[in-house]
Amino acid sequence: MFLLNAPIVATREVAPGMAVVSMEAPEIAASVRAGQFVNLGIAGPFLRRPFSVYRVDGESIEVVLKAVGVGTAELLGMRPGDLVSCLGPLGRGFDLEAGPRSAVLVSGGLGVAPMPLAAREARALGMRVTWVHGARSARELCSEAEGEEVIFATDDGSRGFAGTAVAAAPDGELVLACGPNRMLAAVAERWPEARVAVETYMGCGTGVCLGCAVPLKAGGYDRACKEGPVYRAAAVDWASLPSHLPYAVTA
Amino acid sequence: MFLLNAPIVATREVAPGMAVVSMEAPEIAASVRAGQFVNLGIAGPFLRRPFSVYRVDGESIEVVLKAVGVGTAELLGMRPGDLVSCLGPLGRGFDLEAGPRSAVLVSGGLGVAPMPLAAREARALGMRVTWVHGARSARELCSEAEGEEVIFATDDGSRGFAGTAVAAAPDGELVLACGPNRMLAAVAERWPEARVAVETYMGCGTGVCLGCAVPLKAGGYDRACKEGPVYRAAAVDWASLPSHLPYAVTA
Amino acid sequence: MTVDMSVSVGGLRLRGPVLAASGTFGYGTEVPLLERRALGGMVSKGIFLRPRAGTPPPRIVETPSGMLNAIGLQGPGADALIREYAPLWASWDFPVLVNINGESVGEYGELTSRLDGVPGVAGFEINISCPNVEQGGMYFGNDPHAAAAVTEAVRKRTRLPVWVKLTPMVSDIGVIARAVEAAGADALCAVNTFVGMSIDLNAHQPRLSFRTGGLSGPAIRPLAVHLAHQAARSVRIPVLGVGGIMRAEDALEFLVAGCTAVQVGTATFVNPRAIADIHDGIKAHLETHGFSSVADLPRYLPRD
Amino acid sequence: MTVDMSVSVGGLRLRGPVLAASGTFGYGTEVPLLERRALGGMVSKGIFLRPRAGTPPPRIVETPSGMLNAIGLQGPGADALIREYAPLWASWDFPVLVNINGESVGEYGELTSRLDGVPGVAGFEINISCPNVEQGGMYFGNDPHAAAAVTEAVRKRTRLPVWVKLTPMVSDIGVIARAVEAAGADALCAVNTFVGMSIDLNAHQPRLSFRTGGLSGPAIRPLAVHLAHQAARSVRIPVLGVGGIMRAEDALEFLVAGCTAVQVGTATFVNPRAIADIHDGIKAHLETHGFSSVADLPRYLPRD
Ligand SMILES: Cc1cc2nc3c(=O)[nH]c(=O)nc-3n(C[C@H](O)[C@H](O)[C@H](O)COP(=O)(O)OP(=O)(O)OC[C@H]3O[C@@H](n4cnc5c(N)ncnc54)[C@H](O)[C@@H]3O)c2cc1C
Ligand SMILES: Cc1cc2nc3c(=O)[nH]c(=O)nc-3n(C[C@H](O)[C@H](O)[C@H](O)COP(=O)(O)OP(=O)(O)OC[C@H]3O[C@@H](n4cnc5c(N)ncnc54)[C@H](O)[C@@H]3O)c2cc1C
Ligand SMILES: Cc1cc2nc3c(=O)[nH]c(=O)nc-3n(C[C@H](O)[C@H](O)[C@H](O)COP(=O)(O)O)c2cc1C
Ligand SMILES: Cc1cc2nc3c(=O)[nH]c(=O)nc-3n(C[C@H](O)[C@H](O)[C@H](O)COP(=O)(O)O)c2cc1C
Ligand code: FES
Ligand code: FES
Repeated sequence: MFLLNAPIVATREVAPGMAVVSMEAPEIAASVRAGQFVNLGIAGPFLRRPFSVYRVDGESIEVVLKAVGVGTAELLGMRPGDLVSCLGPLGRGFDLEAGPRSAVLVSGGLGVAPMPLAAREARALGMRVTWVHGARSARELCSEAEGEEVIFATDDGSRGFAGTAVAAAPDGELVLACGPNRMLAAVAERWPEARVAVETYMGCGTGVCLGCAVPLKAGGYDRACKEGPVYRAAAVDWASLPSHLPYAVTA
Repeated sequence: MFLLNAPIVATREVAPGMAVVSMEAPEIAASVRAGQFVNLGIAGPFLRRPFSVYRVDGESIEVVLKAVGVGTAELLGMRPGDLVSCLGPLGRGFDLEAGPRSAVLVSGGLGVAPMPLAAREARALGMRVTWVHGARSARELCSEAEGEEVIFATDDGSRGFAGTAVAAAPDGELVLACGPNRMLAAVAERWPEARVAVETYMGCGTGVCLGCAVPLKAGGYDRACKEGPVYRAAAVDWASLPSHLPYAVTA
Repeated sequence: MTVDMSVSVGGLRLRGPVLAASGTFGYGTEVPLLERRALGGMVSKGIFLRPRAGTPPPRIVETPSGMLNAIGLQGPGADALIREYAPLWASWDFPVLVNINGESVGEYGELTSRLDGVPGVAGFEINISCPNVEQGGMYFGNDPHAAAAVTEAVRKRTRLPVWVKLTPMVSDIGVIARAVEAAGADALCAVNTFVGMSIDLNAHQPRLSFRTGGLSGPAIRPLAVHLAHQAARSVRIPVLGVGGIMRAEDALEFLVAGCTAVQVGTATFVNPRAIADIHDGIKAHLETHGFSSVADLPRYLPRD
Repeated sequence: MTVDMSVSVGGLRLRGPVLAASGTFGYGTEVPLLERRALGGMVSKGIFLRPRAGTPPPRIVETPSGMLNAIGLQGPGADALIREYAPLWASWDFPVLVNINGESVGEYGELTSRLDGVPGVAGFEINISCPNVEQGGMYFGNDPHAAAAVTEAVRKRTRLPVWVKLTPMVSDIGVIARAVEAAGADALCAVNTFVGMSIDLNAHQPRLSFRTGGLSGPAIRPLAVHLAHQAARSVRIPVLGVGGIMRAEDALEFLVAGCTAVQVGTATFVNPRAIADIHDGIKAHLETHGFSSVADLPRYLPRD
């Protein structure tokens, strides 16, 4: 785990309102694995804000985001050279290992975030990658999905499959998913063994506050920032995740 | 009184670490009088920060400042086009009227702030202006002092008179002064009728909170933001102004 | 759809749910930027029977997301208030309540008698965060008996609405709330400022000349929402929420937590248009969510 | 000049005046970035005799300059703590105190007996902000008798240092402070979090599943400084200041206000190096001002 003052390098748009921000964080770039995240300290909000690492480019790491509140808005407004305090890599990622011959990546909305790194690691382990990416409409699809096979799904049918990414996805030996919790619950129904990246509110990001509780089927709570954010889909007690909050809706 | 989102126009240095920030605030530029101030809303600090209006240039107003804390630092870091919430003009200024033939302006450090406007108004009323400007050393003198006669004073004698601005000043029919409270107390000793611009902590700047109390010789307290910030030097109970605080040390 | 913004609270019908809080709005003669149409009502700066000079400077200190104040209830006293301000209030199109203060139960009563019936005085807000000089300087508001005694003394002397402004630093605000309800209060205001201190590291002493001050601003909002909610759960009379309201969302938190109206204080210092902005924001929220009045808003208010 | 950063507090000699606060540092096995040399000591996450699952999510909400938490004292219970963590602590070069909790006086006592003498446990910090299940769920910390009873129960069962962590929402913290001092506490910690609430405007209910949570962070600092100061004025035993310390200046405010040491909590979430930064900043301040030790710092502490 490293704590760096990372200079912003560049920002690019990948869908209307959705942008990739890259920052120079050599130690993190060198060590991060797919599904891990960084906790960013931004001037406005009090607490840090967690973001999956999207890509690594030399000494830089990238995160992808939309403005949903004060922290994301400030991050998107930063200019090259501005510094962001970057803590990471954090959490347990997808932990890919050699074995499966094919991987299906299922992402909804901002759930694209951990997928480019996952695709890279899966390929490096010799897997064939199918990436299924869903959004409400064609406009909101991230322009950077990639894989041996890419399947788009839109709720309104304006591009690709008309329906959810989960419905559009083929089966695979290994399924990785990220998106709103209700989507992940659907993933758990279909592929109990899928590995899913869960979103929670976080206090510390480092395992000390117990704020990021993920309810487990086996009872009790795990820390999303430490034992997670990636879980076996069947291990999570999806029904006990808050439903009345705009929680994990960033996807 | 106006509340404007004023775009920063430019920033220029007038002494090491001391800069003039100009912002577009047409209604305020058109109506402000010497000694009045604006209360600026800046992103970082919770409360607004009061600043004397330094000059007026067309539709812009200028303020002069040093970084002494979070608000001043942020203001100095702002770039052209950035917006600052500008409330003003506030308070009662020097209220110059025709009559005296000569005016002596005495300023210590950042006490230069209200003087350029005061010099302009005094001249417009036909007065001859002598400006005495003091600082710790030549380096810290504001480069923009002006008048029919300009006298510099430095504590270390590195430029002009060796000693305080008060000691260096000639007598005049009208004396206007601004600077640290201890300097103003000395002004009050020498020229009880001088008009002095006092600094206090402020809550609202508009007269509703009673936070900016100025102790009066006559007893009780005045509001620096409403009845002040300019007072007849002899009217203020200088001994009751806090002495143990870094209060009115910005000058 | 037009939204009905009016509310009935503690004996008054107000055209809107947003009031100006005591001590942050003077006597209503300043703050020219505020759009008055948005003002549901106003509570005057706290007043004592006799004039008070207040505390020496410094009186305020900024803190993270808030400020401490120790004004010391500077004010002109009842006679000057009646002479100079009440006649203005009498012509305004929103009610002005007077925030009343005393050092003894008797003083509260006397002040009420003096002000009752004066045109322009629409009601009383009792500030029980005053030290009870007769009982060793403990706040009236910390003791249910003392709080009730003050309320009763005021209640007996007026038929105008009597609101009681609660002190936050108590172990169970419900006990105080019930005590002053029983003593005849028409509404409660929750809450006043929290006692705090800030230290000057060069002087090695408090920054405020009075040593301690009252903390206001968004820093206290979560605490104030909780206390207002607790108060609202404990009584049948309406509660006005106060504490750290900067935006319409903040005011809505208090309303959903069981308050009937809100008061806005420190926000006005930061944004002299705050009350109008908050009023308009509440209206927009009600419209967006399809509620036809403030009273329509769903309340989260399990009863004790 | 070398500055002596060590302090003596409540039966322990610490190499520095900055400790990690309970619940914000786990069991000391995380936070790898912290430079341990700076750590005066650590208080473990609050523990009950038996394992506790804690509250369902959401457990935290950000607020202006602070956060609410409702973790529900999730923890593995005494046996697991003794098995898994105490052996590690025994080898560390700073003392670890256990933050102990209970639903009855008896439970506090039993937990103390269980932990007393376990290598690695250097002392006890009693969390009296627990609901007293036997007495209708009121906090032990709100009632001087209940607070004293818990302190006595712990004191009787151990010779290790016993610190009592005070609840902030009381009308007179001095009364509680004196009660637990008389009951045998070696030091006081002031203060725990303040109860707050945050409302979700779409769901029209509290954001936290537990409805209320404890407010921490710089928002509460002026309140905590005041309460720590009040506590320090009321007793002879040392007081540790806690609440909203982010930087060395904040810690120094507590020290000047009469505290002997400080605890840092939420700051660690924002800056995992906070404790080291604060320790170093205090040292630099002492050097700059020519003080040779922490004890040398002038105190503003008029006695009650
Ligand atoms: C492990 C992890 C990885 C994440 N990766 C990404 C990523 O790669 N890209 C991305 O855009 N976002 C990601 N998020 C979510 C991101 O952290 C939140 O969107 C961000 O914290 C919002 O901050 P804000 O200040 O803009 O919003 P706030 O002002 O705090 O809140 C604005 C709105 O967003 C909601 N919100 C706040 N925090 C969260 C959250 N954690 N999850 C869902 N909703 C929230 C609030 O309820 C509110 O409605 C991730 C979260 C976690 C836990
Ligand atoms: C009527 C009026 C006119 C003013 N005009 C000017 C001006 O033209 N140029 C200028 O540079 N400053 C002026 N000031 C002072 C200016 O308002 C403060 O320097 C500013 O508020 C500091 O804000 P900050 O956030 O940078 O400092 P903070 O972070 O708030 O404080 C940093 C340090 O400055 C001290 N400080 C804070 N506020 C004041 C204050 N009001 N006076 C003295 N010390 C303070 C604090 O005690 C602290 O030590 C004026 C003040 C008043 C009341
Ligand atoms: C400068 C100032 C003066 C105040 N004076 C009074 C007063 O005279 N009487 C009173 O009951 N409350 C007084 N208050 C408390 C406010 O009315 C309000 O309860 C408190 O500030 C919390 O609300 P806010 O966070 O919106 O400011 C004062 C507050 C401030 C900031
Ligand atoms: C997430 C979290 C968990 C906490 N858990 C405990 C606890 O178990 N026992 C306890 O006495 N205090 C607990 N506290 C309170 C802190 O120890 C501290 O008193 C409080 O947070 C104020 O300090 P701060 O503002 O520096 O965080 C907790 C605080 C937080 C934020
Ligand atoms: S965010 Fe603090 S333990 Fe996970
Ligand atoms: S600053 Fe509020 S009255 Fe002057």
